[in-house]
Amino acid sequence: MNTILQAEGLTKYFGRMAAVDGVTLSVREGQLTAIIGPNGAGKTTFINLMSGFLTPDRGRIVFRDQDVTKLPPAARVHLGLTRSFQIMTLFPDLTAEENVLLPILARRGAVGRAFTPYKADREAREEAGEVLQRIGLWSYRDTPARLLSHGDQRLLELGIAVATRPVLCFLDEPTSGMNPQERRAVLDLVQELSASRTTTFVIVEHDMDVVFSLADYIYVLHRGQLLAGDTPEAIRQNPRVREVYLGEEVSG
Amino acid sequence: MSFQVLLYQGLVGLSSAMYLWLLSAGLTIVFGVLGVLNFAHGAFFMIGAYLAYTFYGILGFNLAVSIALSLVGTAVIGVLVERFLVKPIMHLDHAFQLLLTFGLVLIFDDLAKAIWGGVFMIPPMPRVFQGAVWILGTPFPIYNLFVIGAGVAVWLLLWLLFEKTWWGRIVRATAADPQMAAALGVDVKRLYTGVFALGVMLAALGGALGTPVRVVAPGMGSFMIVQAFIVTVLGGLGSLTGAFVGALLVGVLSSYGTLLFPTVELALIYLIMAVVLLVRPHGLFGRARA
Amino acid sequence: MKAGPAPQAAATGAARIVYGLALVILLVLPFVSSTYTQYLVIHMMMLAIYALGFNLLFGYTGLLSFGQAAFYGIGAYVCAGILLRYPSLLAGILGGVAAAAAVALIIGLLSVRHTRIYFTMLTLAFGMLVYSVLWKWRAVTGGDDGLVGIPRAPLDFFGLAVIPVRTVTSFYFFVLAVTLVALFVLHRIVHSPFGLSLQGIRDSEVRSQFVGVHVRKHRLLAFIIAGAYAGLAGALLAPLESAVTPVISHWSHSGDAVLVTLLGGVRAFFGPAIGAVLFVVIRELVVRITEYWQLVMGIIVVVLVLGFRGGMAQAVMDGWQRWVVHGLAQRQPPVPAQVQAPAPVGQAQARVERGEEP
Amino acid sequence: MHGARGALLVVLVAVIVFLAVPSALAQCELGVDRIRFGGQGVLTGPLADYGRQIQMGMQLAIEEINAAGGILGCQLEMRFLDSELAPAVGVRNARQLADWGAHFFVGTDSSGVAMALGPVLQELDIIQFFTHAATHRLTEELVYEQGIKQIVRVAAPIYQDAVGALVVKDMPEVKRWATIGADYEYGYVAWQMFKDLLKRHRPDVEFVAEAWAPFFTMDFTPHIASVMAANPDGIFVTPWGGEAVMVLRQALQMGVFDRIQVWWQSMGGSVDALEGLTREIQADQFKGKLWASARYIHNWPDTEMNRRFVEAFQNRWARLPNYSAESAYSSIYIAKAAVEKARSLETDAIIAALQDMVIETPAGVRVFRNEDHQFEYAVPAGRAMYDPGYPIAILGDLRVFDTSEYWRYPPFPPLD
Repeated sequence: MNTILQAEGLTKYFGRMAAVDGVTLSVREGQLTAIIGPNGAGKTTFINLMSGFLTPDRGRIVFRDQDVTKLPPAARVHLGLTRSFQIMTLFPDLTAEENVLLPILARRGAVGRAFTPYKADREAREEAGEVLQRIGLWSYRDTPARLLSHGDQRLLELGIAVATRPVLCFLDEPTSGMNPQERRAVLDLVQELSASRTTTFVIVEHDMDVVFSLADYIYVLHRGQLLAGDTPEAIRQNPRVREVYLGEEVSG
Repeated sequence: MSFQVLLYQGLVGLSSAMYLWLLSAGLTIVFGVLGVLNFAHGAFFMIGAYLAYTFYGILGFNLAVSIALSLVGTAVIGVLVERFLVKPIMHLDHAFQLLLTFGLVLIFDDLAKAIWGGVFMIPPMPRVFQGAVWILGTPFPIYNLFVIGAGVAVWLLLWLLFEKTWWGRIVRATAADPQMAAALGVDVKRLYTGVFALGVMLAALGGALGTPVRVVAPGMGSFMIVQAFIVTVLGGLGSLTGAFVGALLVGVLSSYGTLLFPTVELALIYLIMAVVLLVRPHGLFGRARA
Repeated sequence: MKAGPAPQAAATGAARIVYGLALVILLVLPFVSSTYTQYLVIHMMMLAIYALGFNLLFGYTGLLSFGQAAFYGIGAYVCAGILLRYPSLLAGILGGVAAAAAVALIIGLLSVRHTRIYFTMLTLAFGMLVYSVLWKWRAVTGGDDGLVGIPRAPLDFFGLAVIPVRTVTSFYFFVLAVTLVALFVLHRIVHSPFGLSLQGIRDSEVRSQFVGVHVRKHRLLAFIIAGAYAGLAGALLAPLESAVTPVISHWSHSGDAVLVTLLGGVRAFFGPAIGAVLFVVIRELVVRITEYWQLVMGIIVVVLVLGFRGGMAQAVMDGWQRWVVHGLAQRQPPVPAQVQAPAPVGQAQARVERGEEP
Repeated sequence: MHGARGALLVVLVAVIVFLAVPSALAQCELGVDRIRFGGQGVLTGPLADYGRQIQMGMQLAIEEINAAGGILGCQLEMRFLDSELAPAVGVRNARQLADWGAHFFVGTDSSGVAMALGPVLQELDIIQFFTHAATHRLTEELVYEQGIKQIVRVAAPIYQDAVGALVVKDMPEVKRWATIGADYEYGYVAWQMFKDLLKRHRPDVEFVAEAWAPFFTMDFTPHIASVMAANPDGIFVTPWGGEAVMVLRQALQMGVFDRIQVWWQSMGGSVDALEGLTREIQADQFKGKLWASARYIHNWPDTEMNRRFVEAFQNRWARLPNYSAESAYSSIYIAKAAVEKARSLETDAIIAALQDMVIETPAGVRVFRNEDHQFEYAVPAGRAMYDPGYPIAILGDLRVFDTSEYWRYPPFPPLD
């Protein structure tokens, strides 16, 4: 399997404190990768660097043999690199369908069109329909996102990310604040999408069970540094990881 | 152009800046704490002036007493407005706040006309303040000195109030996080009312101080309010220091404008504001607010 | 506060009936009414163009501009300038619109980097800058006396056809035609992918970036379109009044756009147009009754904000839903059961999180 | 949206209601039920009293004439609207008043409104008697050049503001002049005309400083300071109404009157200004250096008619009339004279009747200037002083000049 994303010596300071400190790692195509670590390990900062929300103070990001370190978010999206958010950022007043339609139109370079009704764009709407079917929100397509339940909003969040047809998609704690069955639904969806081999997912989580049930490969961050990177089994055995997490449990 | 002239012109600008400062102070405090942009703030400036005129010019009280009474009167009106009109729209988008308070401006202006008539009024200058002192070989009005003093004093008092008093700390805490403050047992509703009253009293003070040298007329506040907006924004919304510096900047610079390039003076303050905002989007002393 | 996209049932029979009725009335009006009434309706139409353009920025993109009057003024002055030299209505109008759009491009480039109140104040400042220029550049603008004696030049299609619009009535039909075209175009824009992206930006700037929308570029485009519409309204004013003065670019006139739009309602596409009609009618009636028209206007505004925040369109919509729609077949999709029974935590959280949006 | 449509429906109904506009039925000697005078002036904001004065003047005249049997047996009727000092509003008002059936218009405050009205008057073909707006362009451009015959100005135009030059030319020690000007056409042009006229008589004077104050300036101290920096002997000041009072009182505070010879307040002779300054004038705080001109002075001329007018006005309104009131009052009587001569309300007939008209009015004898429809009459300038005979300060030590000495005449040479 070939590498599609390469982070080299990535460093980001907040004030004097390095939130991400010389992290070097790579993501292989089709491999459902997870990045874990206790709270404050720098996971969210890392994802922000990857998606272009922040720019690193040192290091570079190579996506499919192209240096994207300095590219703004929208540009990365067009290259196939996107993310979902932990704190929900849907389009609350748009319907579920419009929520997924927008990324599709954007990808097809149609958002520049200002004179043809978007409702008339058959292909785009069919594609949107497929996405909605897939995330199981088809029956709510005309419901404004703000009226959906939390679980469904999470699914829609995922749907929007997927609708951009990303080559690589970062999921920032996709199951936070969910009840068990909602969580199940999301994780199944991720697994299914990942299995379809069109998109490579990187899940960022601090919840271990989620990760081990799902990931093919796991990176562990601690205090902004890369602690380990290995298969789930190996990670389970890794003494330093255990120490970190046990310490975590003791202290917390 | 001699150094004295420039200095004198600056001093003159300083005194006219003070009215602007008093108006802006209330505006920025109310925005900083309640998050409300009060278009009607200028109307309170007018109300303060009219009340002061009524007590001082018509009923013949002395100036200090009249100003005090006008502050109280304005505060009462302010409390009513806050309770029944501002409270319901606090959580709304700024557009609605601007709109409602704009409606208030129309109402107050016409009411003033109905009560006091359309004719402008101007009471006599109290004995003590008549005449001038010689500064830089030029007479400078005593009253303007007094106004400068008053403005600076108000700034100091406000600073003490917010930095050094218990109430001030509560206000700042509430401004930062109302939910938390409420959870800690602060009566946020009452606090808001209090802050709003304080704000309009500052506006009223500005209006009242003007009565001996400026005319009192319907709609006088509407012409000040936009300037006050500009001052508060380029100073940084919600920042007292910002409002103070902003007012001085606008006052003094437009004073120099009249002296040095009279023809473009009109456009000056808008230029200043545009430039400042382009360089510092949140104003000179402003922080980005969530 | 935010404009929802028009629901599925966009062009129902009811719609056609009302639109048709409106058109018929507008068409027969000149034959049954005094020139003054026609004059007022012309103003309604110009105000509608002005406010609808503003609402593309406000209701659809979520940017509150307090400087639209600047573009209105530029449209008016440039049109006036052209007509005073070269008597062709078309040239004047197009020139005015182009100039307004051009200035909107410049001011927009500087303004759209900011959002919310800072954007509002920046547009206010630039707007008043334009006002000061119109006031002070006497050689060109005639100062506060303005430009006077602007001819209501004939509509000259580059010599192909020449239609005189000298009388109020004929000018009325010209403005009507322009208004219909303008509304049609804007309606298309709002319902296009571009229009959708604007609503996306309004709902969540961050998210829009991460679905690949160039937020600033689209904001700028919206700003230019709104400016062009303001310019169009202004350009129509010049030949109507045959005089233009700086006050039309004063901030208070920018305020009118806000007032009119909120009066009619930001949620509905036609809200601002309705607001324009109401605004003119109300003011007209009030001024006839009392010298204290400001007082009455003020009270109306306050009541409106406290009571009918959705604007009149919304207020009537509720009544419409209650009395008419429920009489007819159900047009709205049934509200999903799940909406009534949401995961409480989620709902609350979602609300808090959205709280961070402007 | 349904709402849009529903609302639209409601609105359409409103519009339909709107269409029903009743029109008057003919009667009386002139074939109308009443002769309608549509007036407008500013009734809101700090200058609201100016519109009010026009309104009071019109109403007084109309009441008098109706009591005396009207014009050719026709009663007079008036409607008055607020111009808000906004051209757009002024134009709308004119159209509304025309719709109401006005035969004549009276009033208007700012020059901007007046200029905007010109073309509309032509379109509506209704004569307006202008009672305040002073810009020379109204008569020189719109009437003389563009031939908008519906414009008739009863009030003295901006030429009157230059009359001061004829007074100060005889003050040899006053050489350095500065202006604190109203920052709009009125201020610029008045200063220009004053300079031109003064230069003609006094090549030795220099003009050393200018400061411009926009409408609704509250604080003039920066302007005063910046002109005083040039040590002028005389200051020519054009802000009017409440602003005139403010600038003068603030100048007092700055001790200006110890450092200059003359302060010329262009519109200082107006009642509102004198009312606002009576206290200071009585205490002679201006040291007799405050001079002013006006478009009418209630204590001049000392004629039977003027005394009757001022008295009647005070009885009716408990105020003294300012120039707006006088010219509005006179406008009605001029209209009366013209209609009675023309025995018609047709524009052309009225204009014909106005040709060479000489008519006595409270402000003195007015002569109609055929070329530009400007009524010509001389108004004196004078020194602000106190006379126990009057409730407020007056202009005394009056200097009257023949209009030919300072008015502009056709063909009007361009102002440089």
